[in-house]
Amino acid sequence: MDWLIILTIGIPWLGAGLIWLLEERQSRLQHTLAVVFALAAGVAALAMLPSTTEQVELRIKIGSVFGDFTFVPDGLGVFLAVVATVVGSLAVIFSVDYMHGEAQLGRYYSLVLLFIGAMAGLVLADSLLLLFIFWEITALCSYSLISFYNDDPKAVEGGIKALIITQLGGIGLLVGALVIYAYQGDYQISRFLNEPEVLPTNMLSVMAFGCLIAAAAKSAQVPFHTWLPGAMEAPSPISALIHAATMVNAGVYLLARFYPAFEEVDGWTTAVISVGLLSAFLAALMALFATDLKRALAYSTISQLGYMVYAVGTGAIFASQFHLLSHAVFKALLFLSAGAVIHSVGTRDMRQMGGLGKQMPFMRAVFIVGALALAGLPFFNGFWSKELILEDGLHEGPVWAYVGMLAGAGITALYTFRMVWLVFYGERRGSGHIHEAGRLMKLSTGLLAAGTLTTWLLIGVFGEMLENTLIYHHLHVESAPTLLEEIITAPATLLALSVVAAGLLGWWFRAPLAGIAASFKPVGQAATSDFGFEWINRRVTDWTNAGANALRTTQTGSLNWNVFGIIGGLIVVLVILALGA
Amino acid sequence: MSTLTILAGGALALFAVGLYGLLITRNMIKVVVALQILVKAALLALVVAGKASDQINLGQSLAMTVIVADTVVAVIGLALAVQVKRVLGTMDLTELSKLRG
Amino acid sequence: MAIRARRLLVAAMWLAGVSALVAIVLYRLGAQQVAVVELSVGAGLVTVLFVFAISIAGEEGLSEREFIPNELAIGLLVVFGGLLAVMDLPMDELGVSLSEAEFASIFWEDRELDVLLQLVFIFTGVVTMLGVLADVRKPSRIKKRSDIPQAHINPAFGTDKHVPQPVLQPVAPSETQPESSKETPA
Amino acid sequence: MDEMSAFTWMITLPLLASPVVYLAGRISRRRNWDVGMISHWLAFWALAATWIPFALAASDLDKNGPDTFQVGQIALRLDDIGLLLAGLSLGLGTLVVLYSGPYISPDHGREKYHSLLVAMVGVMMGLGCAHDLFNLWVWFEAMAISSFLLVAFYHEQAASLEAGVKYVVQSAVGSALVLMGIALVLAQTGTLDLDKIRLAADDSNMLLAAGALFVIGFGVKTAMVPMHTWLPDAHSQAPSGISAMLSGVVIEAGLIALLRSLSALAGVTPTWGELLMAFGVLNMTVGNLMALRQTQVKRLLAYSSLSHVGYMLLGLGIALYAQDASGAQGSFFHMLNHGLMKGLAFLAAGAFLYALHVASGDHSPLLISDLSGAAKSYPMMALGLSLAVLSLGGLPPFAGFMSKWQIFAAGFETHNGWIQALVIFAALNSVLSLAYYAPLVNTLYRQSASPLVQHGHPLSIWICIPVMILTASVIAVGIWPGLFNWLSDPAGSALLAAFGLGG
Repeated sequence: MDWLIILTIGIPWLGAGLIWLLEERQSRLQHTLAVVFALAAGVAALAMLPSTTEQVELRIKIGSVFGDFTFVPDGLGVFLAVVATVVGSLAVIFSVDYMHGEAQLGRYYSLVLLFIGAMAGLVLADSLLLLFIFWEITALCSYSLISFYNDDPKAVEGGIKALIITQLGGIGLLVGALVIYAYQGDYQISRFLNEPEVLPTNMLSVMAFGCLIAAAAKSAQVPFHTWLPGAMEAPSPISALIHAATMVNAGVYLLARFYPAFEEVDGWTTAVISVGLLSAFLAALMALFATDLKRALAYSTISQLGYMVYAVGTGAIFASQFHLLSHAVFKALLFLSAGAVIHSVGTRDMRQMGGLGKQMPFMRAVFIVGALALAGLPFFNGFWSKELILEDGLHEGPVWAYVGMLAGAGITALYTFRMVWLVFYGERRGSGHIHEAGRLMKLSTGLLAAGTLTTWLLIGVFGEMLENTLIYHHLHVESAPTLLEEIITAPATLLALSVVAAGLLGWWFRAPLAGIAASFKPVGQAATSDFGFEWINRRVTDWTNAGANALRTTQTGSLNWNVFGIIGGLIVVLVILALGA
Repeated sequence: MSTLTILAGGALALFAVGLYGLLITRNMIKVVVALQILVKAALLALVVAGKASDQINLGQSLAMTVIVADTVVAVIGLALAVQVKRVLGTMDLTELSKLRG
Repeated sequence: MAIRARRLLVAAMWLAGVSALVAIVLYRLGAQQVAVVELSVGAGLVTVLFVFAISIAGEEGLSEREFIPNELAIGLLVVFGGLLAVMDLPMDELGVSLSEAEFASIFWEDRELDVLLQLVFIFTGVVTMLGVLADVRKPSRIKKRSDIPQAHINPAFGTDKHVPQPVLQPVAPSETQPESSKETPA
Repeated sequence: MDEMSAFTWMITLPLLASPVVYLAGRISRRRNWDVGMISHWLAFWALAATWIPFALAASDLDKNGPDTFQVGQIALRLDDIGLLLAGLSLGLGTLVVLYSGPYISPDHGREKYHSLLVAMVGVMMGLGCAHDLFNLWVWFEAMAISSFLLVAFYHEQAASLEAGVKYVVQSAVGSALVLMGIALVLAQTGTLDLDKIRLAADDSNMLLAAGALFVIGFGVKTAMVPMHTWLPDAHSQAPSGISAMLSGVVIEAGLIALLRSLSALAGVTPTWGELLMAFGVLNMTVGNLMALRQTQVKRLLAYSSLSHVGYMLLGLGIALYAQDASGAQGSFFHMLNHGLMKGLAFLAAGAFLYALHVASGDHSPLLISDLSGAAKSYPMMALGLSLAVLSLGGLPPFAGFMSKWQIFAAGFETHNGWIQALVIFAALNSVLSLAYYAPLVNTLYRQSASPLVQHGHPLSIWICIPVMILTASVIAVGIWPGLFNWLSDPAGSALLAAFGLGG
């Protein structure tokens, strides 16, 4: 078991190192090696599935204030590691076509593989410090890959923005890890979950809210979501892998992991529910008005992550993780097929697309599969998990939040159909030659589409795995048939389905409803301007820069003023000491 | 007020004069002059301190070392001043405040 | 006065005066040996150096428009002096009584390490001075060593407008620097 | 005089080698020999040979505890702090000498450069061992004097001269302040030995004033805000190897001198720790904000040194305040890491400066935009510089993260709300610093090469080797943070012991 952990993290990292060393002109070898290493990591992760356990399986002694680096391959961790490596492999396979002929492939693949290893490490780590280290490495990879096209100022800006915002949030996790260390003496998460009382109440709540901030920043939740749309400058496989299927889930993972310790903290669950609700609802609105295909998908990601966060807030850990699985699969599918479309059309603006279904029938088919899952139509994987969340929310959560989430589901359906229509149907609005995607692109999207249709069948196995290994969460998951039956027969499902249907009808009859739509114009404007969050970001940046510029005038360059500084410092210190002593 | 106190005060005053010079002067040579005054003050203070703790010879020994160091710094300062004059054609500090921000 | 004097030479003379004053005070304090050294080095040698430097660099009358307003500077210093003085005054109360050894033994034996380090001072100081002053002939040396045509050198050095042009010509060892003989390539 | 022991040889060897290096260089020049690398290789082998007494001294210290070498009244004592500084300066010094061979053109007084560099390394090792207040000042002054020419090395350049003048004058003011402080201590306690002073010290105002003078006087060299103003100029104008030394060792040497002098005054007031923390926070903030808008690479790195001094001060302050060694251990660890990271950053930036500017006789500063697309032509240097700045920004899995973490952990261990708030503030600063480090990396990895890069000169292998070594060590320490514990942990405990706290 310990070997499998090392392999899952080590194989992609080894690959990253090797590929970095290759020369630019060996691009075939680079492609091949990347695929091989990614697949090998996927196999290693899958091999861990049968033997998940809640015990520490690997311990590396570091000593000093760094404690032991420990790994626990429990159900939650292994499941996410599998998602990371398998989706990662598919994204790498997709990249072979997508990145064909690009420069700096070595850097691209190295960073992707580094990311896959780090993500697997993140979810398997049991030392909070180690988790934090992996957390930061994923942020580093995400930043470098977003700004992969360094010549494009927008890409650079997007990358740095993502880095800064996730790092800002990361401080929350840093505080959490430091608190654990200060009071518990090591970083062991399992030990802490077993006995959260070692922390004084106020420190526990500092830690709980710190983790919430970290999770919100990583999972692009309101008000830290602004980096995710900017991250769409990355190559599409990256958007699919990092910014839809894996890294952004780390926040949800963190909340789910610590839920048993934090649920008693005053106001914490309410805060989590509010963050989830706001994100789900506002981001859905933003997706509705977005014109950039990848941005629309990014907002949709924020919104779906909002559902997962909300589910954690209501205590529905299983539902949240199950939705995470579904979402990882169908959103990766959507991003990859959108990437294929963009690759072919050469623009991301949906207003320039339209009528692409004729030239790209395969991509249309798989995109629609993903879209239906996103909208939550029955028998796609998104349907089951979303219904599970909403049902649990109705029973466990506050009613106001439930109503909001329900409305969000309706809007989701609406924007999903809008997206499909704008891209694949109607009249072609742009120009240029369109070609169907490459073979490897079809292979990876095809596999994901198959997953979208089938992963819900795993509900029973998945539930059992979590129930057995997440001992501190006290999960109680029904068997698969019971669950499925429950979902289908629950009144909540009917309610949700009718809302989704309303969304669908709303798009269908958009012409007659134009009058009503016009009255929503202010909402549209607010949504396109990101509800003012972007404005806050810009102000903060401007102020910091203005402050920095103002401060620069203190470096006068004049020797006289420099000596003045020395004497001034002396006086201040003398005064301080005279007063302090 | 004993002599020593007055001398200590004198050293301080000299020190202040040196700092004052550094604050206002714009000429490289005068900067070196001011530095010299500054170190002279410190030197005086060291000897006075030696005297105050009844170890005048210790104070002297320290002062001797300080004189050497001080002279070396003066030489370097003057050499720099000469070089500044050669390169820039002036010894005005305003010409030497181009690196800023 | 040494600071405010308009002419550099006058300033240097004032500095010599200050040195002499310090030397007298030291002598009165009983620090005879150091007083002598201070008189010879501080008042003598350093002044000579100053005169030397001034004669090389030339007198330069700058309008004394200060960077920092005068009042601010004075005010700062008053505050500073006051603070130090207040903390300083109770100086007489102490008096550790030690029967002390001879100056020579303290200087040469007790503080031998300091003396050794003075060698480091002097060595590094001399090297530094040489280094700061020596290189103006550098371009000419390039020309002598390697037969690079003039046209190739000039663009490279022409970019630096601060190097005075005459320097680029091969110059005779200047009389003003005692160390120049050392530097001239044989 | 006692028998010479390993650690005195460690100090003496470079000091003796320095004149030899100079003379050898002179003679070879006089004779018109191949303008030779003679002085360069002599300097390198001198420092390389110094590793032997260093290793002996280190193992001796490990076995027998601090070793004292008495010369008259003055004691030199190699304790763990001294060993740390010795290791840092020797390590970086050796690499810098190696690097400087091709970097310094033969027509530029190479023998002076190397001779002074070797002397500076020796003096800094001595500084770490000084156990007498005045002697400490003497070493300190010697360090300053040996670095003056190195900073103003391109003395036909106006900017370089300007930096040199500022450096000389401010150093001199600082050392005069320190002298005043020494005079006060001598007058009050009648002794100069650090231990005896600590025993004799009471809470008189004079000693308090002396402490303030030490903080400010040594603070000039340590680049504590607002005494930092010489630093950006000196670091950006000096030859890059010297920038690395200044930033990686000289600043730290100033800090250690400050700690030594304050340790003698430990009993005077309990506020030293708080004072250091305050300076730490100030340094971080000012350093980061100043760096944010810089366009020159070396100037940016110089300001980032300010903020890193801030982290060290914060850790030391925490240790003194909480009377717990872990903060100091973190700080010393950070000191070592900073030497590695900043050394790497300056050497790599210097390699670019050399390839793009200096090699074609152009002394204009290296702008960030000059580096556009440099990764393609200089992959090794680009990787080194990127890793260095990412590590400085505190991203794992690089060295900088680990030492920052150790400082932060020490802060939280105090269980003191204010210190925890300071730690969070420091973490925020760390994030802010990424805002200027990250664009640098982006520029390096652009596709379109700047005209300068397209016409860049090739780099010598001797420039590449030190950069590779440092790159590898930045990663190694990041993955295995315990690598330097044998140096930094005892040093932290020794500091506490020197302050008479804990132990």
